[in-house]
Amino acid sequence: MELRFTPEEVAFREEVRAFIRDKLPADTRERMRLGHKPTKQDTITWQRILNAKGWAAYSWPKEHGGPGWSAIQRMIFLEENLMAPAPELLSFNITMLGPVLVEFGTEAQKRHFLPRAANLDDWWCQGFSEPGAGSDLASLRTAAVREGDHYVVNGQKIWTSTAHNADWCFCLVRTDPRAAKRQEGISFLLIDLRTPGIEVRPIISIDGSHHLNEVFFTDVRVPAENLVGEENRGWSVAKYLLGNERTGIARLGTSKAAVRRAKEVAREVRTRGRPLIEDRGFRTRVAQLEVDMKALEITQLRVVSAFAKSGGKKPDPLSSVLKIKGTELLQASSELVMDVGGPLAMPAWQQELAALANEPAPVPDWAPAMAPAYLMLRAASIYGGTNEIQKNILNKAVLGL
Amino acid sequence: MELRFTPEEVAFREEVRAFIRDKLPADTRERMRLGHKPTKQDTITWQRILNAKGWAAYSWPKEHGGPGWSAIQRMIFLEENLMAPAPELLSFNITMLGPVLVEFGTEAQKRHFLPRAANLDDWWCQGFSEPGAGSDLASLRTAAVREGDHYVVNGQKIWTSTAHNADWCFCLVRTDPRAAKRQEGISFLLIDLRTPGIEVRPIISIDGSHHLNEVFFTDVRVPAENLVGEENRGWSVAKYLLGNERTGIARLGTSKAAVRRAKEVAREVRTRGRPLIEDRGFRTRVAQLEVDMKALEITQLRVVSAFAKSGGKKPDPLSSVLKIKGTELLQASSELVMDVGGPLAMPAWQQELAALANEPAPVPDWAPAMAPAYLMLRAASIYGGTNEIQKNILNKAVLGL
Amino acid sequence: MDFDLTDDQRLLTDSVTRLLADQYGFEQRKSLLKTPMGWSERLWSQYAELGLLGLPVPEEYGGFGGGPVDVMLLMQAFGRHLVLEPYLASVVLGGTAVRLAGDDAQREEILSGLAAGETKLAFAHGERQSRYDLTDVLTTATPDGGAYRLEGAKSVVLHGDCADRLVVSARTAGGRDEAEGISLFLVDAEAPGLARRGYALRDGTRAAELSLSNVPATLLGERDAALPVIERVVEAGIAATAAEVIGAMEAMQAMTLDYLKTRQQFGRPIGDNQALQHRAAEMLVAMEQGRSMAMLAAMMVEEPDAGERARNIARAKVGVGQAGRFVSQNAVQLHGGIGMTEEYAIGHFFRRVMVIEHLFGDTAYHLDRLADEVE
Amino acid sequence: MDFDLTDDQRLLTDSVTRLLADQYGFEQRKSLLKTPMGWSERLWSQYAELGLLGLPVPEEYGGFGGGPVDVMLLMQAFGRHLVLEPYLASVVLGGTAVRLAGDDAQREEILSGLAAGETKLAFAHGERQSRYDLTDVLTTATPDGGAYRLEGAKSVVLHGDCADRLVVSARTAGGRDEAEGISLFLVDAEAPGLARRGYALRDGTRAAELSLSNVPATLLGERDAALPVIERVVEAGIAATAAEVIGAMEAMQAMTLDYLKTRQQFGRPIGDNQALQHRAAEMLVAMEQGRSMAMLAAMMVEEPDAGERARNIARAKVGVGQAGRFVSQNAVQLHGGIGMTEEYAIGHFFRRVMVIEHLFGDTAYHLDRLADEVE
Repeated sequence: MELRFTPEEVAFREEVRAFIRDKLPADTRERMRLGHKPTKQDTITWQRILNAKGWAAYSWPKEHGGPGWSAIQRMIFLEENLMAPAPELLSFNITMLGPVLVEFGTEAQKRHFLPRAANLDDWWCQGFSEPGAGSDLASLRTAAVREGDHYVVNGQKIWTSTAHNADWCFCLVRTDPRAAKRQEGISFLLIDLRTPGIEVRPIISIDGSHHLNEVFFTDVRVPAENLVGEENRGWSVAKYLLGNERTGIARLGTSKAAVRRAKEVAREVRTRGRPLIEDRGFRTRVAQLEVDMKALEITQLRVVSAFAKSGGKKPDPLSSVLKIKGTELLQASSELVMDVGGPLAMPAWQQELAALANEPAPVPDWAPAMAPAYLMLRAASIYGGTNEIQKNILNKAVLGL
Repeated sequence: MELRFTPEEVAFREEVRAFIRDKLPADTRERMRLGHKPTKQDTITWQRILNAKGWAAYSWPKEHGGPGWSAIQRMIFLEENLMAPAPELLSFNITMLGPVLVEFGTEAQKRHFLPRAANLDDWWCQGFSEPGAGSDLASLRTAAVREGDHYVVNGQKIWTSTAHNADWCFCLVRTDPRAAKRQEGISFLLIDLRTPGIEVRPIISIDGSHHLNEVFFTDVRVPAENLVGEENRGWSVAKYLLGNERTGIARLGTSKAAVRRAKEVAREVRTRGRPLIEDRGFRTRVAQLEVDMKALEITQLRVVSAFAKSGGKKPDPLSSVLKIKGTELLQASSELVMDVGGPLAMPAWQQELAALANEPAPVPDWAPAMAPAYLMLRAASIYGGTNEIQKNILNKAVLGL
Repeated sequence: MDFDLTDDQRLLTDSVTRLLADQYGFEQRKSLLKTPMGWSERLWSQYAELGLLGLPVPEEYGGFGGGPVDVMLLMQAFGRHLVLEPYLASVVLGGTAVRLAGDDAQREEILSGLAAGETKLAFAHGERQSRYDLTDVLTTATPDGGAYRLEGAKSVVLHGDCADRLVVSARTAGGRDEAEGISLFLVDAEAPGLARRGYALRDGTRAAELSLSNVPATLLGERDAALPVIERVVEAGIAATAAEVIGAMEAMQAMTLDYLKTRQQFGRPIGDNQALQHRAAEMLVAMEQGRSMAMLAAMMVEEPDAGERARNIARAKVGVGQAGRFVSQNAVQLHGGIGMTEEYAIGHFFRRVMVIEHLFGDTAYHLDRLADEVE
Repeated sequence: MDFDLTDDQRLLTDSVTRLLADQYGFEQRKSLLKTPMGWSERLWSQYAELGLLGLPVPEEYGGFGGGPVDVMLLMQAFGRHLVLEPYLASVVLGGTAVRLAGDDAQREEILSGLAAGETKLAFAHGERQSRYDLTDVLTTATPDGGAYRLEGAKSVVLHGDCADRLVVSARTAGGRDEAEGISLFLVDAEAPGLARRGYALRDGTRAAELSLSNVPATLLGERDAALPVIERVVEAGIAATAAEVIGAMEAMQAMTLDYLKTRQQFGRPIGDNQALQHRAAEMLVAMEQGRSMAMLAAMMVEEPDAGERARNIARAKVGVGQAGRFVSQNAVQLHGGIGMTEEYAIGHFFRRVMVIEHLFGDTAYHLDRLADEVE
């Protein structure tokens, strides 16, 4: 047992950090430093820079364009990217579609889609959730009926993140409504969002942003060659996708960046006649978060190492611990940021600022981004299996209850 | 709606406080001030003093010796007694047996037992729990078989608080093992603990104290006139007893006394080079407890008032809120006291001190009592229906879930 | 000690409840949000007709002469429907300032107009740099004949965009953070030199940034000694918003219970999950503790002992803030994805509770004040 | 970064696990508790034979030359069985002090005896008034020829009643709270003027009050400059007890799961209650987070950067303290009444975790130190 990073790992971290420092475009950097979300173009540009370096498809096998890193290296890379903070790699492309195609895709699918996914030439989104389904994924009802060399798709998806930015969508569809079990009769289809019959409607989130969508399919014709895996066996594909390496699940780098940001702004604002950074309650809250983040950092290393040791075959049920603690920390750190912002974080500045021309902004530059993450991250304990579901998983898979 | 105490209520509180200040024996006062439990004799003496004043049977109807107070007065009285802190009235006698006999007892039972219970001439204990029953009270198995003018009792009770101090025990026993429902066929019996065939065995608690017992009944002959209510209808008697006015359920006065004690000792001990009372973390923890205690104080007033308004007929399901928050505060405040005690709270001083003759105690006088309450009060969220059961009650009775 | 409503109070809540049930459905509210003003003049007039605008105004000025408990009941009803009209800003904050500090003529003129629905007030005290510190005032006032001229800026002034008259604090003496030397002024919304930039807060209610450049103003109350009045205005605001949070929690709890009972997953209502049931019970416990604290705040608004009043209102702010955070976060969580959307009511309640927590000092701020007082 | 055990480490844990499974059943332990000494000389010899007493002792003194990870593994196993022998006091605290501060002769003599099971040590630093402050030393040392005389008292000295040699801190210069001027001394258990009053802590382990009246003593390490050594001894103690808490949590979690699965209520195992299942999952999460922190402490014990070392060990103390409190409180809660009794193991684990939290600075103490460092 050696609990310190090897010199090679330390050097790797330094290399990643230096690369991000040197190559992240200045305007993106500034937006993200202030806590704003990256624009669509920020994400595309940055992923292409990383892809040119050979780092974008960080978790794929070398023969499909991956860098051939160890699990610890992957973790270090993701964490540095989040901590910078730099735009995240589009997870639909990199951690979801990519590994699925590597495992289940035809040669043609691999050849066509993988390089384009790595380079974000295609922006993918995920069509799993449906109205009324929620955590009960297998109850999905969107139907795909085979007609000659096409499937004809009818139905509705919901909570489809970034569908309005996306070119393609990988979907779960029901191809056999008479299957004995609900998990059978589901297929995994790649759908070009420019196909006629698709309508994307925005869902506005409580932070005022447009991130989620409803996607409606009306007689959408999808070429049969866009089926991944076998017909009616899409559930295995989806399970593989969801059970995949979840190195990044804790998103610890985002929490670290948030705490760092809170401390920066706490030097600028005052409470009770002195800088907030000198307030004992604030300092104690930060110290506690730093304790919890340190613990999670090590837990994450343990899970990642164990996963790598297992040959990457079996997802560690302890990754539910990462999800639970990771989202708790995302929420607690964004809550800290909001509280530091105080009254100036309460106006919905984004609308106001958008309306301004050359007038001076009515607000310090740090203020607009102090609350949105708090609002948006309430979803962190909901998506990807609610934290309640994660506890059920721990009960079943670890505790035997 | 008038949310302040009336002048009469304020004057009443003053009267109670003055009485306790003047009449509580000095040695009892000092023991309790230091956080020790009252001795058996402390409890008896104090209850008799209160009884002489007409206050011991504080919740009984006037014709049975009660003082005729309003619900608010009863609450004030209990709180002042706990806050003093003075020994609690023996709840088995006052809040359990008394009201049960008033409601269900025969004239002879009332005449004989009520005055003796008020004056603590008889020390009562409660024989409800059995091994394996726990919160599932109705699964009890101790059997009472009618033989002529006696019942013959066989079985075992557990968690019987103060049975080793007690003269009498009110018990639930199974008189009809063939009843259709488990709740039927149970009777409520008064048992003289000096009857042959009874054995009381101590259960030592994790604070090292002897408070709980197992009680074994082997062919114990109980006169049939000691049956309360009808045979096989004991469940209604028990439900009445458990659903009775629960003015004191939150035991807020004990939490208040603990926080006060913690602050006192925090002036004597140091942390990081200064008195603990000046430590911001300590002060904030106290401030938070004082917020929560204030909220509970008002919640308690609301529940007590609503109960009084209802004519005392229907126990307010919100009394589960009092139980949950009350025990959380009992635990949090005793935890604070323990933490203030620090390393000097860790030795099991009581054994050591008992072994000393005239030597000086190897410890400040505040130290021995800093940890036992923390240990003992872990039970507060277990007895009287665990806090988990209380949440079930809220779900059923209030939320309709 | 008496928790029953008087007949008048029952009448008040009944009529308000009826009005809001009728006029303040979620969809109706959403269309109000889309208007430039962000609230309804028509409803404001109805509030005036019902006597709500004069509720805490003394009877001699055409008010109802109601007390803090009446305001609590009203704000609680407003909280259940997320009422958007400037009641807090105008009646509670502005009205309290004028009532406490104004001379007879000022009270007569302004409070009568307020009760009649003819005058809307705003309370402009906070500044860009002041966060929650009531003594952090940089705006200055210079005597100018019998009146004054104000110079400076005010930040996040609740409903400052629509007010007809503004109560503005400014330094007539002393430096930043000094308790002495702050005065209150009345400023006309149309006064030269006053620029207002209105905007929406994250919960859809309105606020404004004010910039004041040589703005003519009239003294309101005693010169240099306005801090005690400002404190009482803030205390009244805390008590009123505490009640509003209770109403919001009631609404969230009801919606959540309904959702738990009707939303199906894995073939049964999600409310069959005991873990979610217990969460709902914990929300209930938090809500009831919060309710008690809102009552405490109402009870204390008129308490003559300033220390006792300040201490207990700070406690109420902490208790209600914590309850509101717990209940609103869990209401979203138990709703899942739909709770995260603009289209669904839960997120609106969530944001109202969030905004209220960050008005008049947040939980940490008041807990720190209370920590000062531990003895 | 490598979380696998080496072959030696696997051998170590296997042999210790076997020994304890065989010799340290709960009933066996209970009989030990009833003996006057409160632990087993016989087992102590077995530990010596297995090389456990020399585990962290350098090989040149007959030890195994093991590192903090080895100690972590051993203490974790000890924690699972609530081992009563004076390993922490003697090997970890006393041994570390002698190893870091002793000259060659002292190390040779004492560490060899320690490894062989012939010498037991104790670390007498805390005083009645010092609570957790390492610089709060009032005991004084006066030079007396080549040696010293000690005057004062030491409080809650772990296993101070059975030690053969005591490492005692005293002031050779400076006043209360000063970092400079503290020195360490070796005191023989039989030294004239030394009085020891032994007693049990609430978890059954032993400690003692020492009174020192003109007690002859030998300097251990540099005069006036012992604080850095004392800090490292305490850090080693924190790391060792952190591992012990992990073992205790593992045992509690296993017992609790077993209880949830077997205990019937209302006709089914109580573990069918989802609310209790989720609690168990939360205990697991806390335990795993605590385990990570115990690893961090082990990783940091030998870290050369003193600031980095102190900061991370303080974090570990906080993290393990909170995890231990949560897991042990809930283990009692889920056991119900039986968890509250002396007869049942859970309560013993509960108390061990409680005592450990209050050694070497409690959670609040270390969190406050960390708050100092926020930047």
